[in-house]
Amino acid sequence: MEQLGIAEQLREKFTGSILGIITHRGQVTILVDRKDLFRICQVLKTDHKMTHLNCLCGVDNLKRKGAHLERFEVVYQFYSIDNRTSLRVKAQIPESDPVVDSITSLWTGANWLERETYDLLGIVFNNHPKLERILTAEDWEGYPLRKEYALRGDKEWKGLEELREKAVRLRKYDFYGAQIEQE
Amino acid sequence: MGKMNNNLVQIADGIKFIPGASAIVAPLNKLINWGRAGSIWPATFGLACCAIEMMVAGSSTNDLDRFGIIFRASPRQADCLILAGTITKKMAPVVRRVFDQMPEPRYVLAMGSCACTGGVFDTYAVVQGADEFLPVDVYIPGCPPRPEALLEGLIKLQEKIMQEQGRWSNLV
Amino acid sequence: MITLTDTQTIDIPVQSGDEDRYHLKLGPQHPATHGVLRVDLDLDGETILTCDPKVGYLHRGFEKLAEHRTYAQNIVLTDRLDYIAAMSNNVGYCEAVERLLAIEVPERAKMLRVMVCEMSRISSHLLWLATHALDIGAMTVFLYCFREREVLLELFAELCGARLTTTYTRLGGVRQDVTRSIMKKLDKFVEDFPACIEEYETLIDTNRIWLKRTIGVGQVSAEKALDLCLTGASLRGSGVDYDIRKHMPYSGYEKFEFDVPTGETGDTYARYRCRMEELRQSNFILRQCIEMMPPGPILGKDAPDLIMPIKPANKLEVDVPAKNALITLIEDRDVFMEGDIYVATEVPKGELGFYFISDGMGRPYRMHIRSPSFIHIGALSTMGQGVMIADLIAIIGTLDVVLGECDR
Amino acid sequence: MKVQYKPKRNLLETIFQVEILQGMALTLRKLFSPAITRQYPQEKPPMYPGFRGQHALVRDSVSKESKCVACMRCATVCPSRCIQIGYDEDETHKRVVNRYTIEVLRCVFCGYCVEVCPVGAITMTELFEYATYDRQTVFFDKEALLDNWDSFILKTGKDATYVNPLMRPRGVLESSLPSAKRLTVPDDWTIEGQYVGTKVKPSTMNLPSTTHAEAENG
Repeated sequence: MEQLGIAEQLREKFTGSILGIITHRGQVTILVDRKDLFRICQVLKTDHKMTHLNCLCGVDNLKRKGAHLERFEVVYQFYSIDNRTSLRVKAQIPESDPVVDSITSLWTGANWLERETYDLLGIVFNNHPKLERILTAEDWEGYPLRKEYALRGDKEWKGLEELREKAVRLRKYDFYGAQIEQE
Repeated sequence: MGKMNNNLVQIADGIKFIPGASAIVAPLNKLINWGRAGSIWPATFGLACCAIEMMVAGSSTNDLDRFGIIFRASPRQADCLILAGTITKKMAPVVRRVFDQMPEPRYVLAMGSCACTGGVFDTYAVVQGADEFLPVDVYIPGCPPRPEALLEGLIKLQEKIMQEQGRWSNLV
Repeated sequence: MITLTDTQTIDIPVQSGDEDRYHLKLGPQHPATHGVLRVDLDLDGETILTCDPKVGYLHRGFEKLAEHRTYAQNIVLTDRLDYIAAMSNNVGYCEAVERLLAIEVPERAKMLRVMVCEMSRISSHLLWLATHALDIGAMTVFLYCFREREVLLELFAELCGARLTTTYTRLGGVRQDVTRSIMKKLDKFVEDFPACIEEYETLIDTNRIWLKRTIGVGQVSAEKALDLCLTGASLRGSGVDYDIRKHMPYSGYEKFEFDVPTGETGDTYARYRCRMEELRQSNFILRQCIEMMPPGPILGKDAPDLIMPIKPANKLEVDVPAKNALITLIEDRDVFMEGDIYVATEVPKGELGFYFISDGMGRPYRMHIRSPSFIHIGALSTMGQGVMIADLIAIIGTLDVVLGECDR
Repeated sequence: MKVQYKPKRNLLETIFQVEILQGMALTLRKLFSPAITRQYPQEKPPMYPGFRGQHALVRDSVSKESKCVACMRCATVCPSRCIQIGYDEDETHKRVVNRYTIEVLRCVFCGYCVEVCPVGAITMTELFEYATYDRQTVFFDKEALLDNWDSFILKTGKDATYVNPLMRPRGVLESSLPSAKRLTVPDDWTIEGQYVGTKVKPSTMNLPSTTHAEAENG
């Protein structure tokens, strides 16, 4: 299997940084140390022609049981269009120091995926050109995809409360609203 | 005169047409309502899935122009806001501002489950119903409603406009 | 009367001696942004200096919500991802979950999935063509495209009871079988459709306004497209032959004959030509579906019930009076094994990937959606630099973005 | 395959703007083709059986009451959690429904509730025109849902034993359906009468062993 061959080659090259190789349903995952993540991605792109970045996402492992699981992990999925092989790379990130190297310099398209991961999970990417909130509002509090965050939100967003006040304040200028206020 | 009165043709609620003499007899109030109901100009404002059905309603199969309904790109020229889709919390202030930019008289039509109550998206990011911050006139159920259901909602809105009284401006 | 205090003041960054430079916020309410996209532009005259797309105005907490619903219930949510081609999303989601839970799909169901996928590809490309042409200034194409699109939507309504949000697939199969009347109508559509494509091409293909507005606009080289992670027709327009239907065939696509159109120049016109050719190829696949539809059941034997147990160890308590024992109780499934999977499918916009982590429960522990539109809008800041505002509208159109999928 | 750019115009075509004239000719030709616009309020769109429209509780033709047995399956499966059911238990531990509400404005019209109902109590009718001025009107309780069924029967002229085909998934083996859902359906909804491709050889067809008739007998 070609994917496993790539994984073995990587293990030889980065001794100690490849923590494990998992095969599940025909897909190969390599667990890497986050310190060497950028270099491994670079080698995958240049030496193994993994030119297409399928997917980049973060996971919160709070409610998951496992021996080696830290609080967060980031998952990268690569695909080689020439060789038609894919490979998944995972790196564990502790809660105390949720930082990982950005791969934006390798793939410009990773920019937004990393911003999204930061926005929803609070994982910080080193050397990212513009690490800001992207999907939620700029002044949003909390990281929604973390497991302790409630589905309906822990507290109301400031902007919506202001909007409700504004709606009440402007009601007298509205035709039916003014009738209700008069009553 | 009496003979003519008998021949009056009622063309809308309270609007009478004199055959032969191209003239209409109607109270001013009703006449204005009639004019408003016959020329609803919604703002081109799509939010999500329902916007696609709104486009279908405006396209060749269900021609909205038959009702005098023409989409206007600027809210300044529009008098009806069709909330077609999910209103998220981030979008809500924008929706309100678009509404505030519209001149009175203005009407709001909540199309689909998401605009009415938030629908299936009972989450941290979605406003649970447009009526939290907007005076909604007509609710159209469906997810998304068929384009004909939107037409029916607009006809319901026309009926509502026809029954209004004394809606001259917001100063009176 | 609304007092001025209610309007927000906007700071316009004007540097001294730079009177022509100004800041423009395009959207979120703008007819040409295809939804609630906002683009912040720094302009020098009409030339864009920096282009900063702002998304999130349709962020509905999709991935969070999916963690609170079962696998079967999440099919409903996927309709609202890319609402222009809901069927493709249904299929993509179900393919991913079926591979995660190892559920077999019968042959007929696979063929039906291919059929609805291609139907939704045609309807999505028609909507893209309609709005793209409308943005550039051709109104008639809009009316013509919606004429054919309506036929397909009515077919969806006949097939599964809804026009847009179809919820057609089930884990292990599809919801309903096709009837002869649907196939008859589809046959007629497939027969007539090539003539309709010719009509659209007559209107715009050599139209000099169209050519001026598209040739050389939004040019992306193959390396740049891969760097920006573009997929779908946006990547193929640059000459990269990457179609998941060929590369990683799913749902029996390997049995069909079709070509993958690729462009050379990577500009808006090349992408337009690619999509027009894809319409023809999809039509050809539909023809093969009509001819090759195998008989058999449409739902697999081990397909899970719609009511999925959340905890696999306990049976879901559905206590019915013994006399009314009409319900077959849900059996435990030991296939909810822990693990993760990434399955990509080719939707009209590009590569739609679902990344699942299962922790053995009836609902996903984590569901990440790799949506093509999100990455395409991310590429807008690179593609939109140094062009005119009018060209930016053409670039937004050619990327074929849907904000529901982008923001999730 | 590589897509081709269209050939360049020659001088004559550039002068006479042939492509514009071609486009104009096409639109002119459409002037004489029949209009496809549907005159909506007078002319209704075609509705197909199984359209997911307004909800209704089927009124049983004998007891004139709802068929619901309060098994709570619809409330469990609903993705938007818009169905609320309340019930009492009588002395034989049989459940009696006393409250059944659907918040229609929250519903996503997926049809899951209809599909999982074991007794065919809830259905989705083909009506979709019920826009209202307030939210309360479309918050359907049990009586309103039963009335919906009556008005559906009245408006569409169907007889009271009409069954929405959503209740019976097409093409599924009869034996795998609960008995209340084994209904007489049109021929091409059964597994024997299903559409088969025009170029599929009969020898490759492997018909399933359980047929419609067998399932009803057994």
